[in-house]
Parts: sequence; structure tokens; C-alpha cells
Amino acid sequence: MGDRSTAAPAGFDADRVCAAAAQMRRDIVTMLEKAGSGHPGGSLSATDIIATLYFGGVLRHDPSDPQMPGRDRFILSKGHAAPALYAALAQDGYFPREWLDTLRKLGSHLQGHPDMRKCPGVEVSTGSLGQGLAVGSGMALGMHRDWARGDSASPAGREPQVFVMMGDGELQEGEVWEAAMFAASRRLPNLVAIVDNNTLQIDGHLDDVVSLGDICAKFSAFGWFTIDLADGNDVVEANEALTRAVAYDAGPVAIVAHTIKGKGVSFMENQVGWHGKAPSAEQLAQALADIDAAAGVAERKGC
Amino acid sequence: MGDRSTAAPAGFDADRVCAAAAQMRRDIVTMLEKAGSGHPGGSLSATDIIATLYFGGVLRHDPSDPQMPGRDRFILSKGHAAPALYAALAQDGYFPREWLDTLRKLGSHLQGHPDMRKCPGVEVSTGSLGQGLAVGSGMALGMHRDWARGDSASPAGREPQVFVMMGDGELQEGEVWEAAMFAASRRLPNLVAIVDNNTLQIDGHLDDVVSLGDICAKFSAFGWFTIDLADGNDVVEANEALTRAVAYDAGPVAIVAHTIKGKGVSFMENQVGWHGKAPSAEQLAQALADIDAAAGVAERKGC
Amino acid sequence: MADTQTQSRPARATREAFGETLVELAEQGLPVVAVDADLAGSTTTKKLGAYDPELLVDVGIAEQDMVGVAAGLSLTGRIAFTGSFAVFGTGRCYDQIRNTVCYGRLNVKVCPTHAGLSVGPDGGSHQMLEDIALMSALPNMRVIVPADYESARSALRLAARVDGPVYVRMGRAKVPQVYDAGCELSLGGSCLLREGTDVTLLACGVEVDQALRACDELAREGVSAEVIDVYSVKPLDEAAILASALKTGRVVTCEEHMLAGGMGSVVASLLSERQPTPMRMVGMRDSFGTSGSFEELLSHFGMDAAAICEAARSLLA
Amino acid sequence: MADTQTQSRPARATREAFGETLVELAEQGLPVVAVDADLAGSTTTKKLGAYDPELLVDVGIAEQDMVGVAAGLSLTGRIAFTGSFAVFGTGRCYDQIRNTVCYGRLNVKVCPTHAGLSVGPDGGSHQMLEDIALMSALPNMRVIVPADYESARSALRLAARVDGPVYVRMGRAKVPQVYDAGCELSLGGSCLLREGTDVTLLACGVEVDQALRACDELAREGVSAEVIDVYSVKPLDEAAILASALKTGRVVTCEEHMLAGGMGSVVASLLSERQPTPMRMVGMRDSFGTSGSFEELLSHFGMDAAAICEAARSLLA
Ligand SMILES: Cc1ncc(C[n+]2csc(CCOP(=O)(O)OP(=O)(O)O)c2C)c(N)n1
Ligand SMILES: Cc1ncc(C[n+]2csc(CCOP(=O)(O)OP(=O)(O)O)c2C)c(N)n1
Ligand SMILES: [Mg+2]
Ligand SMILES: [Mg+2]
Repeated sequence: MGDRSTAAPAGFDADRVCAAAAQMRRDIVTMLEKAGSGHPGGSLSATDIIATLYFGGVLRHDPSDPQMPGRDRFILSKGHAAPALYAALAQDGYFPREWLDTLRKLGSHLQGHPDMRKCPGVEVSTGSLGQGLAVGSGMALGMHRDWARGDSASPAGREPQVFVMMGDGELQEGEVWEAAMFAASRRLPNLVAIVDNNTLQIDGHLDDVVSLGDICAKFSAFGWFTIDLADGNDVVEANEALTRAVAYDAGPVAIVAHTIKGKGVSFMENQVGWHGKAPSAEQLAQALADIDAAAGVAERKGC
Repeated sequence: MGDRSTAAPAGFDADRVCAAAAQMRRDIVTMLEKAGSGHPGGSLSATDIIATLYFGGVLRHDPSDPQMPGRDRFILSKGHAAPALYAALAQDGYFPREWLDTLRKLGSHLQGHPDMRKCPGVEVSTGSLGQGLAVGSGMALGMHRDWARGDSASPAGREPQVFVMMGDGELQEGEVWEAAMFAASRRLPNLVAIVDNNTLQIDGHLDDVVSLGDICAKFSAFGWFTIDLADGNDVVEANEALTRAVAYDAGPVAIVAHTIKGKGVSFMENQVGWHGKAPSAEQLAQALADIDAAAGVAERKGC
Repeated sequence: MADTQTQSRPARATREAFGETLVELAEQGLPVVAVDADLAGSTTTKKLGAYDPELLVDVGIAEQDMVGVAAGLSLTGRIAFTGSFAVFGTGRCYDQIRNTVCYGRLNVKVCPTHAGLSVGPDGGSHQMLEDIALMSALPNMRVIVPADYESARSALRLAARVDGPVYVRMGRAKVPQVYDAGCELSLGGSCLLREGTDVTLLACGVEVDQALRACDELAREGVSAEVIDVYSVKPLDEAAILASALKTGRVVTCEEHMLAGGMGSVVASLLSERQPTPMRMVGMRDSFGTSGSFEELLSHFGMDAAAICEAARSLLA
Repeated sequence: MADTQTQSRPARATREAFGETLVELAEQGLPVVAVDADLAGSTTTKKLGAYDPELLVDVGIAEQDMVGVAAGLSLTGRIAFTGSFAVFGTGRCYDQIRNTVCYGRLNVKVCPTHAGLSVGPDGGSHQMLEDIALMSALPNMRVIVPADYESARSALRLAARVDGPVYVRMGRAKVPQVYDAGCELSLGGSCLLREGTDVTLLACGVEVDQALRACDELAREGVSAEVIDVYSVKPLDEAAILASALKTGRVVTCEEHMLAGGMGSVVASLLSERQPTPMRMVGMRDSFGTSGSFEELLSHFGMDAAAICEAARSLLA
């Protein structure tokens, strides 16, 4: 990991992102245990990329002004990973941490799936899989026109970006490919799709349900520039991939991130059964111990 | 064209298929003029392949027994090309030719889009684009299981096939790619998709609306064996492609057939305006003259 | 207000209002954009594209993507209008309209054309007779069913003006003009077209014309029919309907739509809960359409003026 | 027939009936096949796959393809049951159900689970409250809404037995058992659960239990309520409803569904046309659901026994 700090662009602090990711993991398992239902597996696989977006300086946004003009947008198309998003938003100051305790409860801002009308920082409501990339394409198109026309300022001086995170199983939805064709045909320079390629869906391994085969090849054939992110749970690699994707402006970019479902919680990793089940109190204790241990190791290793 | 008769497999009679295609074209333009509305362009581009299926010995079926067990199935997923299907079915003896005069009229067997409950020989009702490949996959799966189990006889001794014809614009529908993933994952050996790649949709050239790019590459990336049919209006080439597709049994096959929209009617060829408009009486006369002239030329050239 | 001399002006289709009104709104500086799915010529959104190519986004034959792209555009401050035919522009993208547009209360106007029997010869697969049911069941959605070209223009202006999801149902059939240019529809409004005392005819869309004809015919028989255009199917003008039902004591609903979930069923629910009143419902009774001309089909399926008269007579019997 | 001693047996979810009944039908030699969309465990179709892997086809997260594949399988002589959650298994594939399954009158049974508020904490995006409206508006579709585990088993057996499209609505919430094993539902049937004279409670699905509780509560207040399970929402048991409405003169409809296009609106239409009767409708009033437990939500949105009692009282006032 010696070359990480050199590979990472200025402004990216791997330690800070790792620590933020660890805190997100703690929050995820804790809120799920409190809620008694929800989706840990796909929240934990996505955590490091979301942490990189929010705490690695990739996403240009302002928690004190969620509707800031010219901001980047993040769409969690795989809305069932809401706990990961809520954990990031809380840690970033979009809303009080206490809200996390209300996840999935009557009257909560934190609905089972992200509700843009109830939770600041949620750019669009999701939960029905397969819809985020189309919405992101429309957003990217509108934002690109505003930018090209000079109607839009960006806090970073670069063109505002739209990041859409999808599950790998989610790619089985045809609407994703409709959106892929559309975005490629319009050569949207500010659209980044991130596939959380944890190889599992609800009913099992993707290859045992309906195989996605080579996901990069599919996006390539649909006219996208693709980046294979070998370890989507490594924040340095994630940052590199996201930075490259932002820089690429000849069209939309798909990052296919190889991740581990349930990452960071020993008994959840690669377990299809932990897709949509809350941990018990004992399991939570074990999960928190796992997360703390990994965070400690990471600290010792300088990450 | 000298090598055509050698290239064609035994049983295939190019002259007969050409003549049948010419008659289909006459029937198509005639019935559309009578109806006063309908879709000539995509009917004419598909005519030669449909003629090859029905009159070239590719499709194993029995007009006197439309529900014959073990028959091949043809699904016209691009249902707006119904006139081409009706012309083939009438010529093949599925129903009296007089029905053609009733196209799109109140009480007709020949609805604006194929209705399986009203017209014998229509395997499944279509009209809403993008649905035929999924239906064909389900059919192919069921038929393959019956065949593998020995529950199904085939009149030809070979495994019964499902042919699904789609428009190129139709491929913009996401459901097509859902079905493509599914069929590939099940390695359906008896499923053949035929893309009528006439390069036009309603609002213009595909490349000006939403480009499909390299269609073969897309099907390849989705796990299909593909055949590029350079001239989908040439019945000999069409027969070769279809014969190869039937023979291939390691998975589903996509034939991408390069065709000319409006083929055979001078003023309709490659004209986007003739997607969904009926010819006037004078235009019909011109169209029939074009078709007859081409048929005469073909006869002289030995096709 | 409405001009009841319906025969004086040329018949026009409601869809003809679409592209024209979008251009007018764009000219007024409203940030409108149309998203269509390979039917920009048929829906007439092409006119907006001719005015400014940037304002028409054609996503190809991909209705789900159409709604998603419109949703995304609305989230950049635009007023996004979707197109396509009613059968595909609602049914093929219902979940997208539900979970992205309505759940998020986005500023998307679902405005397909070619609703109902107006696609005639295309047949039952294309004749959308459930769209009002689909759209009315959706929270946050407003449903407007204009009767003619001028009221369609007003409906589209209204849709642009109010924030959030609106459904405007337009057709392909040329229908006689009922309204004057510059008429103003409102959310939750209705329009009293003929006053009467014996029976109330509540109509929307192309059935307004049929109801007016029925009113004339009934008048010849000595029956005084009140005709109300309930163009705002959701929210419904409950006060006007209750008042008229109280006055006449008999209600006939007239819609070019499936009875299940249609305007008539909403009226029946309202009356049953608030003021039970004998009713007859004119509309499609649980059947697909079929190929034929629009006029043939209206009478074939019992939705023409004659059918309305018969319904009214049976209430008066 | 129904056992009205509802408290004696453990509560079970209607979805639990799905896989089990499919296995039973397969064992009887019926050519059933289930097509699911990455929810085979949740819907319980996995049980059919465990019985014979060939009989469960999992198409992944692709509801449109699910319906298409089921349609194709039905065209090879199989009785095809689709799965998924109600919100996705109807709304995401409405056009496929419409134009392929219903228009072609195919032997496909649309049987998603997790309908209504029963998905509780998942929230409004997942709480399908429009499926009855969507499916009832479709020609050739029959709509069955079973109240409990045993009647869901019967509904599935019925669906397998009748040719053509059938919708069976199942939920995730455990509800007390109302019916005995071996009860027999019929198309167009209903079940009189309690006889009464003052008010008729028409209920379907999970609301049958709530209506029975309301009946008990009303009885304590001296009100005699008749409770009818109108599990066959389409076709509707018109004769039974008209007779009961005539007897009691007051009708309360109870459904865990949007009022627009729901069972109540069909009843309102029937009564308005044939026999106007004062009604109250218990159900969802034009709002999305929200996260919470099933029981909390039933009371939060006014669909519990208390709400039914209140509706009945207001009719009696
Ligand atoms: C349209 C739709 N169909 C089905 C579901 C139910 N569902 C929720 S999560 C999930 C599996 C998602 O798998 P994947 O996309 O791989 O997500 P991850 O592994 O990252 O959790 C399914 C089928 C849904 N939310 N939306
Ligand atoms: C789901 C759906 N959306 C829209 C339409 C309207 N429509 C009919 S034909 C057509 C264009 C088809 O283009 P293509 O598939 O290329 O067919 P072809 O060129 O062979 O006629 C469209 C958009 C439809 N029938 N179905
Ligand atoms: Mg996954
Ligand atoms: Mg084409």
C-alpha cells in the first residue's frame, strides 16, 4: 500500500476515507439492528465507494445547502442500500445522527428506501431497481446543457457530474440498457455509472440466476467507456477510478467495481442470506467487533 | 447469382420463394390501400425473410393444422408488419385470400396488429414492441424441455425452433435485452432472433434518434451467437443464414439482417415517411408496376 | 367559457394542441422540454423540436427511459412533458411514473396522445382504455381529460403552471370544438355546458361532444339534460357534481374508457358516500377494442350519443 | 365453509400458500410452472423449484421478461404462474400483462406476493395499493383477493383450474385464519361470514379479519353487521352484494387498497347503477404508504377495525 499516497490525487486523504467508511459500517449494522429489517449485504459492499465519493473529495456538494446549484449528484439506484447512503449523509452533516435510530419506523425521515421528499441529500427517490440510470441520464443531459451554456457554476470549476450506483443484479432490468443506449447516443460527458459488482442477488449468485457475463464488455458494446475497478472495497483504487471517470469527457463512463457483499462483517461476507436481513443484538456485537478490528488493522497499516 | 442454386440446401427453391415474395408484396400494398392505413415500410423490408421462412422450407408447420404439435413457431414481434405476415399466411393457405380485403376493418380477422385469437397461424398477439423475444424465450424453453424429454415429435426430425422477428428500432426496448440475457443464460438451442435492420424507425434514421451501433456486437456481448446477413432482401442469403441458425445448437442465435425499408416499391424504399402510411390508388398502381417489373427481372435472371 | 354552437368550427384532434402549446410556453420563457419515444411526429412534440432542437429529446422506442429522462430533466429545473401513445406512455412505464415521478412528486407532465378508441384501425392492442384508471390510482397525480383542441391547450398550460405530476389525456380523433380559444381550465374544476333539470350528463374527453349531441336529442324528446364537462377527473369537482345530482336526481357518466377505474367509478364512489343517486355509466364494459373507424367503434361499443340517450331514458323510465 | 372462530389457529401469511399449493398441483399432475424475478424465496415459489428444479424459472430482476417467459411457457401447454412483489409484478410489467397475456387470453396466472401495506418497513415505494385497480381494468383478467392462508390455497387451485389470465393477490403479513382447510372459492363467488341486519361490511384480503373484528365490536354496541368476503373482485358476486345491500340498506367496503379503482369503487358502480345505497369506503385515500409495521400502518391510514366501525357508525347515525 506504499504507493497509495502518490497514486491518490491531491485532496484525497485515504486515512480519512477509511475511517469514514468504518464509521459508516458501524452505523449501517447498528441502524439495521435497531430497525429489525433491511439490507446489510449490498449496503456494506457499496460502503467504500460511497465513502470515497462523500469523504474523498470526489463529490462536489454542500451538506448545508443540499440544493446548491452546480453541485454533483449522487443517485443510489440500488435504493435498498439506503443505510449506506444515510450513514454517509449523517456523517457528512446532512441531518442529525439521531435520525439513524429511526430507520424504517413510522414517521421517520429515513424510509426503507430513500425518499427525496423526506431526507435531505437524497437527490431522487429510489427503491424500484433499474430506474436510476435513466433519471441520471436526464439529469446529466440537463446539467450538461446548462454548463455548456454557462448557466451553471460549479464549486470546483469542473463540469458538474452525475454518479449513479447500481447493483449487478439490477443490470438485469431492461431499463438500464435503454438508458445505456440513450446516454451513449448523447455522449453525455458528465455521467458516471458505478456497478457494485458483488456477484450476488437475492436468489443466489448471478451466474446461477441470470448471468451478466462480462459487464464491461456489455457497456462497451453499448457505447460506454469502461473502467474495471479490481477492488471496489479499496478506497484508493476507488478514488483513482472515480477520478479517471470524472476526467473522461468523450461520453459516459461505467465503472465496474468488484466488491464483496457484506464486506467488513465476517459472517456476512459473500453470504447471499445477508442480502435482506437485520442482525440480532449478538450478531451486531460481532459485526461491530469485526469492523473495529479491521479499522484498527487499517490504522496500523497506515490506511 | 449463378451459384445460388448450389449454395441453397436441398429443398430450397429460390424461384418459388422469389415468386412468393413478389406475391406477398402485391398483397401487402393492395391490402394497405384498401385499408387506408397501416405500415408498408417495415412490411416490405421483412418480406423476403418471411417468404424464406414460409416458402423456403425453413419453417416446419402445417397450414391445415395451425396448432400441430412439434411445429416451429414464428413470432412477428414487430407486429406493425402484420400485412407481411397476413400475406404469407394467406398464400400458405391458413385462411381464404378474401380476408386480406378486410384488413383493419370492423369485424375483421385481420386486426391492425396480429391477434392470435382472431387469425389462424398467428402464434401470439403482438403490436406492443419489444415483447416477442421474451415470449419466444419462454416458448423455446418449454419446447426444448419437451423435446429433450421425448414428449414432442417434430415433423422434420429436428428440434422444433422458435423464430422471432424484431425491428431494429424495436431493439431500443429494454425488455429485448432482458430476454437476451435470459435466453443466453439458458443456452436455448432452438431460439433464433431475426433483426430486420432497415436502419429506420418512425422518427428517422436510428443513428439520428438513438443509435444501435453494432447490433451483432451487442448480441455477442449478451452471449448470443450472431450471423450478419448482408442482404436480408436476398432469399438465398436469408435461407443460408436461417439454415445455419437452425443448425447451431449451443445457444440462441441472432441474425442481423441488413434490409431496405419499403423494399420493392421505388418510392417507398428508404423513405422514413412510408413507415406508417397507406398508398393512394395511384401510388398502388405504381407500386404494383414496380413489384411486377422486379419479379419479371428476377424471372429472367433465373431467380 | 364554452361555446355550445359546436358545429361552427372545424373538428380538430386534442393531440394537435400538444406541440403548438409547448412552443407557446417556450416562447413565454417557461423552461419546458418534451421527451418522446419515437413518436414525436404523431404526438406533435416535433413542433417543439422544430422551434428549438434542444427542447425535444427523443429517446427512441423506450418508454421507461422516456419517463426516467423526463424525471432527470425535471430535477434540473425544467418542466418535462412526456409523449408517446397513451397505451405505451402509461402502461409500459407505469412503475417509473409511480415510483420515480409520483413518489418523488417531480415536475413531470405525462401527456401521451392517441388515447382511447381514437387509434381506430390499429386495433385493440393500441386502444388504451385504462389510462385514467392507472393514472387516477396514483397519489400526487392529477388527471385532466380535455374535450377538444382549445381545452387541451388550456389543460397543457395548466399542467405547466402547477407544480408536480399531471396527466393530460389526448386523442387522435378529430372532434368538434366545444370551447373558445382562451378558455381556462382549472384543477378540480368542471364546466357546465348545458343547464337542465331532468338528468345530469357528466362527460369527459371525446364524450363531451357525444353528450352534447345526446342532450340535443333528449331535448327533442322533451327531456331537459344538464351537461357538465368533468375534465378534471382528479381532483374532481365534487361540489358541482353533487349540486347537479341533487338538482336532477339522475346521473349518466360518459367516458371513452373502461368503466372499472374510470371517471364514472369515481363519481359513483362520490355519490354513494355522500348522496346516493341513480346512475348509468356509459363507457367500455370490460372488453378490448378492435379495428375499425373511431366513429364505428364509438357506436359498436355503446359510447355514442345514442347510447347516452338510452342510458338517460332508462333512468327516466 | 368459513370458521368464524378466528382466534383458534396461528396467523399465517397468504404468500405462504403459494409455493406449497404449486407443489400440490404439480404432484396432482397439473403442468404448472412458476416464473419468478429474483424473489423466489420471498414469494415461496422456491418450494416448487425444490420439488422439481425444472418447474421454477428465475429470470432475475426483470419483471417484463418474467411475464413474457410465462406467456411463452403457457403457449407450450403449461399453466404459468408469475411471482415477484405486487408492486413490480403488476406495475413494472403492466403492458406485458395487458398486450401479451390478457389480449391473447393466455393461461398465465399473475400471482405476486407482498401486496399492500404488508411490506411495512420497506416503505411507500414498495407498498402496492393500486394492483387491484390495474388488474381489474384489464379485459379477460379475473381478480381474486384471498383473506387468509387457506383461502389463498383455494384461490391458487381455482386459478390453475380455470383457463386464461387470473390475478391472485397475496400479502406478507400474517393474518388470523378465517377459512378451514379445503374451503372452495369460486369465480364470481363470495362468502357470507356473519349474518346481520343493520349494515353490510364487504371486505377482501387482509381486511376480512378487520371486518370481523369490527363486526364483534359493533355487536357489543348493539349493531348487527353482516360480513361478506368478496374475494372475487372480478367477476364480482353482484347478486350477493345487491341482496345484502337491500337487506341492510347500508354498505361499508373495506380494502387494503387505494379507493380509486379498488373493490369499493366497483361496488359503488354496481349499487349506483342498480340499487343506490348509502356507502362508506374504507381504504387508502390517495396517498402513498410509508415505513412502519403493518399493524401501525393499518391504523395510521384508517384501515383497521376501528376505522370500519367508525364508517359503519356514520352510516347508522
Ligand atoms: C424492480 C425491482 N424488482 C425487484 C426488487 C426487489 N429487490 C430488492 S434488492 C434485489 C436484489 C438486488 O441485487 P443487486 O442489484 O445485485 O444488489 P446488491 O447485491 O448490491 O444488494 C431485488 C430483486 C426491487 N427492489 N425492484
Ligand atoms: C412499445 C411500443 N412503443 C411504440 C410503438 C409505436 N411504433 C410502432 S412501429 C414503431 C417503429 C418501429 O421501428 P422498427 O422497430 O425499426 O420497425 P420497422 O423499421 O421494421 O418498421 C413504433 C415506435 C409500439 N408499437 N410499441
Ligand atoms: Mg449484487
Ligand atoms: Mg427499422
